[in-house]
Amino acid sequence: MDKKGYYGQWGGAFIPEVLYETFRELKTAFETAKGNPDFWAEYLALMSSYSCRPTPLTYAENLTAHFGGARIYIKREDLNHTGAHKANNVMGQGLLVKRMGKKRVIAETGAGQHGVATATMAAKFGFDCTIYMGEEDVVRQRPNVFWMEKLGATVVPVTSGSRTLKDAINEAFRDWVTSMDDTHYVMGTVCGPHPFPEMVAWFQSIIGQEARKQILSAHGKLPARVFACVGGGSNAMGIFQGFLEDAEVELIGVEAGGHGIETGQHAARLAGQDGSAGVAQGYKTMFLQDSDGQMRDTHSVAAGLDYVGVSPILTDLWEKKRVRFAAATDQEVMAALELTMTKEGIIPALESTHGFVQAFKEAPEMNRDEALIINMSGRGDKDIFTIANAFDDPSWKEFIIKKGREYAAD
Amino acid sequence: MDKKGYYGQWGGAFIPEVLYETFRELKTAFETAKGNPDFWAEYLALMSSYSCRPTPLTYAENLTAHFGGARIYIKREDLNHTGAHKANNVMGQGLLVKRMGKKRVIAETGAGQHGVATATMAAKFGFDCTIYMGEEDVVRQRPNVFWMEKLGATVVPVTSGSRTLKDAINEAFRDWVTSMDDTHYVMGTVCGPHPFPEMVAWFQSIIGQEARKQILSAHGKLPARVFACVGGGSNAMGIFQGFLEDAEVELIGVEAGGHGIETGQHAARLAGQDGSAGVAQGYKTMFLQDSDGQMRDTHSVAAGLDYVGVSPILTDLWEKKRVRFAAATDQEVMAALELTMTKEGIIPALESTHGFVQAFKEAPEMNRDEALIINMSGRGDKDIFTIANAFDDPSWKEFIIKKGREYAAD
Amino acid sequence: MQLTEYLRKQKAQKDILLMTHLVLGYPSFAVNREVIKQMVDNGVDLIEMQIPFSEPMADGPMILKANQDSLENGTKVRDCLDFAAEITASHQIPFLFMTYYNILFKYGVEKFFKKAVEINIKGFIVPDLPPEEGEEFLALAKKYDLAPIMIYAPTSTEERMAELAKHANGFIYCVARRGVTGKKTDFDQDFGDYMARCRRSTELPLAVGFGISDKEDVDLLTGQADIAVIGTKTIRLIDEKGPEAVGPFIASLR
Amino acid sequence: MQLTEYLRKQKAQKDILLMTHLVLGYPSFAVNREVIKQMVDNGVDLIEMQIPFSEPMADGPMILKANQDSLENGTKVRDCLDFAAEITASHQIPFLFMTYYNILFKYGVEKFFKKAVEINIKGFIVPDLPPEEGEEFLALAKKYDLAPIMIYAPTSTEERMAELAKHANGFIYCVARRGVTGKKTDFDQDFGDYMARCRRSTELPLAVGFGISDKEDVDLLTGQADIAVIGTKTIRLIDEKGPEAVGPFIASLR
Ligand SMILES: Cc1ncc(COP(=O)(O)O)c(C=O)c1O
Ligand SMILES: Cc1ncc(COP(=O)(O)O)c(C=O)c1O
Repeated sequence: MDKKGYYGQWGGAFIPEVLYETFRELKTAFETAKGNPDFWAEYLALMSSYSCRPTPLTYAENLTAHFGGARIYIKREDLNHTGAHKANNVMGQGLLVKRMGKKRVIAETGAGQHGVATATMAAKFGFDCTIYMGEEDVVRQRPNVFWMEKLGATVVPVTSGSRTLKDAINEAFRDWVTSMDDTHYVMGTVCGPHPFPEMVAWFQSIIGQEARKQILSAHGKLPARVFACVGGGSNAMGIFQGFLEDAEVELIGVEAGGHGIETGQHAARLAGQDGSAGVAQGYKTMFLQDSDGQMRDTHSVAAGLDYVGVSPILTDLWEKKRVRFAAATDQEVMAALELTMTKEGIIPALESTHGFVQAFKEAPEMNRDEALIINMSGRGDKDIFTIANAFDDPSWKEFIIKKGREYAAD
Repeated sequence: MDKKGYYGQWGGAFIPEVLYETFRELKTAFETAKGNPDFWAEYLALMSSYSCRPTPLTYAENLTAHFGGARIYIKREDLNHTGAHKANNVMGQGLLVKRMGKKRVIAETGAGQHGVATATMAAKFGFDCTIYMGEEDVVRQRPNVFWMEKLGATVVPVTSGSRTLKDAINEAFRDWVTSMDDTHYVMGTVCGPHPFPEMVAWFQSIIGQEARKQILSAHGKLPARVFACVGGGSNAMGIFQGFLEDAEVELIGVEAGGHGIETGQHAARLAGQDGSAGVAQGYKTMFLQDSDGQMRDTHSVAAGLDYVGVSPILTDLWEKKRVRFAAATDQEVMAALELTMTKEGIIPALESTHGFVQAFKEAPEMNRDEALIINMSGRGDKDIFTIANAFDDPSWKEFIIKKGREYAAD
Repeated sequence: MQLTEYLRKQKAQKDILLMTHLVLGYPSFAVNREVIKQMVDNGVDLIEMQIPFSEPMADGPMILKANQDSLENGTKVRDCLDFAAEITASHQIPFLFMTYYNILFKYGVEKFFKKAVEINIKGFIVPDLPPEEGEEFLALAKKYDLAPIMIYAPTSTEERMAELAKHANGFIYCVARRGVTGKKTDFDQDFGDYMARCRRSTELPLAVGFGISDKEDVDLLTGQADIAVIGTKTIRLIDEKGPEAVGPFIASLR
Repeated sequence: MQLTEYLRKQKAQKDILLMTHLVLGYPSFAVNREVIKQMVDNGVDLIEMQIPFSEPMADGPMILKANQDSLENGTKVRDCLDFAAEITASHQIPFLFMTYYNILFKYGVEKFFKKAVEINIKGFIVPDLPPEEGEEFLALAKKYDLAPIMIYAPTSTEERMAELAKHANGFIYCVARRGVTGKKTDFDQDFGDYMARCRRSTELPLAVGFGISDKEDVDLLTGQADIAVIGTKTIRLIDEKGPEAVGPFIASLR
């Protein structure tokens, strides 16, 4: 029996029988593509002409001076087309869908970044597109919903469960078990049943491949530490893969601390003690669940980190102590965001900012001749409503109130 | 006497005496920098590590097929840090300011892109920053105002005149004649008194240098036509400079047709018959003015094109028939925007979309073996309020109404 | 094995058997109790009791909502087990547990089997546990002589059916169509071919579920399948007409 | 040249001369007329009349607003010229035009000079026209014997002043400080040095403008400058107290 897709004791493919054939085809298509150098070449060509790869590695001179420790470098996934690393995975899967000859794609989305990326890919490749998005996220990330629709996608707000990412994933699967003949499910992160974690990690590995080359030429040696936020884990796996073999490079995943681990309102599955082993959404990993195995509600200011599960690959690396995990609270995130904006003129997405928080905590205690890399998975523009909210910006509120009245008037 | 800074009969430096010394210093600093290869090297290094240069040249396969004529290529300035070509100019001037040892920068802004870019540059270089923005534009481009403030800049809404770009420029000059000792005025486009047009054109020439190389390797020969929207003219001059010497490449500048040239509510200074020679804002060019020389109100759905003057360099190239001018109406712009989003998964700024409109008109009549380039000066995210408005998007309105009520409630 | 034998015996006396489904704790255990009584009194041959799970990936809107509401009512796995013990003690027909793997996994798979035996449960239907992931589960099923119900889908190839059949026991649950529970199915030519494939692949009785809602459906299945599975329909019935509507409905099916 | 001589004659009789400023058509030509009469009756030595422009780059909020309001009232260049003709005919002191270059440019620079001569205007102050850009303007000024008023700023070097002086005629307008019109100026040590530099650079009378608002300012200038220029102050005065306040104010300055 095919027991592929395990990372230590984590992963697998816990799928309904009706999808068995679909996954078999998908695995074959993926393995063929992965084995074929032309495919990766085609992928690179696409990403360098349609998106802006290689994305730069920016030396954050002012932040470095501010903390007076390690040299801080930022990997700029925000400069991807659609503004986040999600494009890497989506465009790769798009090429795969073309090869499989399917005509429709579906996807779940949390922050909306994966949804926008998928809608974009669908427009570019001429696929029909349906995006499932938790109702709560539809509200939190309205601008992304608007763009998805303008890009020609149908956005379905998911009202079941906690109305966030996990529920969107369930809904996407419900669509897929009906439509698998002509439809591909574009999983947005390194989670879900095999081969998704391996596939998404492979496409995202482009981040780490670039970052490794870039830091060596910019800093002359490997970084001492690499930080990335962890929702499902795709941007983290993306950059970590560039350094996995280098024992001297410490890898740090930063989860959503929400209102604080102690409050229980967070999404820290590996940092802290709240996560436990489980099987859901088609794979085995550490979940935030109760003693019966019912998934718990999670909280984060960053919709994209607000998820009960985490990549089985990361769980394995965590168990093997190769990746260290930490959590950043909403409050710490807003502070780090403000500092990064005013010091460097860079606006990281709220998700990405979690990585900045931990890097800022550790930079001062590191040596000046050491370097650290923060993976800036996306840009913060999409978060304007959330950020303006969090900063309680009066002129913004006034503006929205005025606009609202205008609209209400007609 | 120093008569530099003329392009044919256009340009010059019509400046108050109090700024004479400031301009002398600026000219010297600029000429020194321009003469020094290290400066350009430093500029390139900055733009490739802090922004994402070279920006890609994207082949628009679906649009090409849709129009069935010339091969359509898009130069992706939207992938610059801060989302528009404005970054090229601003970062270059930032390096110059550092060399001049000034500690504060001021700028005018229309769409807000130049303001955001300048605020970003100021944060990165550690300068104080004040942005002057027409009150009308403050409303049209609120998200950009929010980001400028978050980046640490002071945004001053200008309530004089038509409360748009030209008035912001006047205000910036009023600041400068007081503060010139420690302050540099970061002119945002290829207008204003010498040496600004030459300086901004020089920094923006990076677009054309890249585009020329890219089209030759992608298409094997030069493009038949190059399209760019024209507000002040900086993105157009940027890309045109890559092809000025190539007589066979037709260069087309697209101005804001607003509600239609015939309505008089537009910003077409060179297309159509409404522009006339004049001297204002420190330079001589074709302005939209009445017979007394009073500047007229202009209109465009795109704040960044809503300006009475135009680059003296472009006016000269227009007079010499090297650059052809056309205008795109607001309505045509919305249609081209929708088409581009759904066909290519690309969201151009409303300003940039003007270039797409004209390219779409001409592509079908061109040969399939010809190529055209559209300079996509920026991305449309910033325009979400304007675009949602223009598309009269109900769910967006509903969302804003709801948010507004929330805010009004607290 | 006991479940299979029981089904064969029943089938000897009836053209087709009926398996019904319900979600434990929805709308309440009291109603479950009443509904089960009506089902049994009206000749249902076996019942699958679904232990609610927060992520019922393979279930449609109706059962999804039932799972959620039950959990919001505070239903715990322990409650389901206690209730099952009471039910199996007071009714003669076999009862199965239907749930998602995480429920067993968190409880402890072997512990769960022991408990199941203790409370006289005859088998498990676990839609998100293909045999590839079920080694431990399947081994324990043998060890404790409980039926691990395998699932066929219209997308299952003959090879796949053969593979599944190897691990199957009790009966095979044939999903009538693509998609999730709760939508109508039309039993067309393709369906006939599908059932023929199923039949060829195994000696075990065949249960057919998904979208079976009235006598007409059941009649159509008669001859092709051994067991007709009524799922969503009874839940909808209870929501709309209350538990007392279940008895007459079941009676009307055969 | 006539304007210079006139100023020298006046200066022979007074410690310091007064030049006032107003924006044509603001708040109305009627008020302009009244104000000018009061200014002349109270001993103003010359008056600069600003033809409004939509982009008065070098003017502060007060005069900027006056320019805009005048234009919104519908003031046209033609109206300004007609009004000027009337005024110069009815008053004996010299009048100058202050405006931005585009007004002359659009009208036709030579045509504008001809007209100015015809209506007995004595000179022009054009703040956005440095001599580098003013070749035609300066040539015509000679040709028509009108004073092209050159402007000195505190930032002007000695070389620059020398250069400007070459083209100057009538008098030199010394901007008292950095910035735009309408803010207070303090006449400190630096100012003294600045005036000394101005004086060394030219034989022409020196007018000092920007921020002069009361007798105290005027007294401070006496001895250092030949002409004190009152700009924004009178506009504010009219806005607040009406035209009749202008006479007494002017009278109070010397
Ligand atoms: C900008 C950004 N960063 C990070 C994430 C988290 O996903 P992952 O952990 O898979 O990178 C998201 C998810 O939407 C995102 O939008
Ligand atoms: C995206 C974009 N394109 C174009 C323009 C017009 O300026 P220019 O003509 O100088 O490129 C602007 C001005 O704000 C802009 O933001």
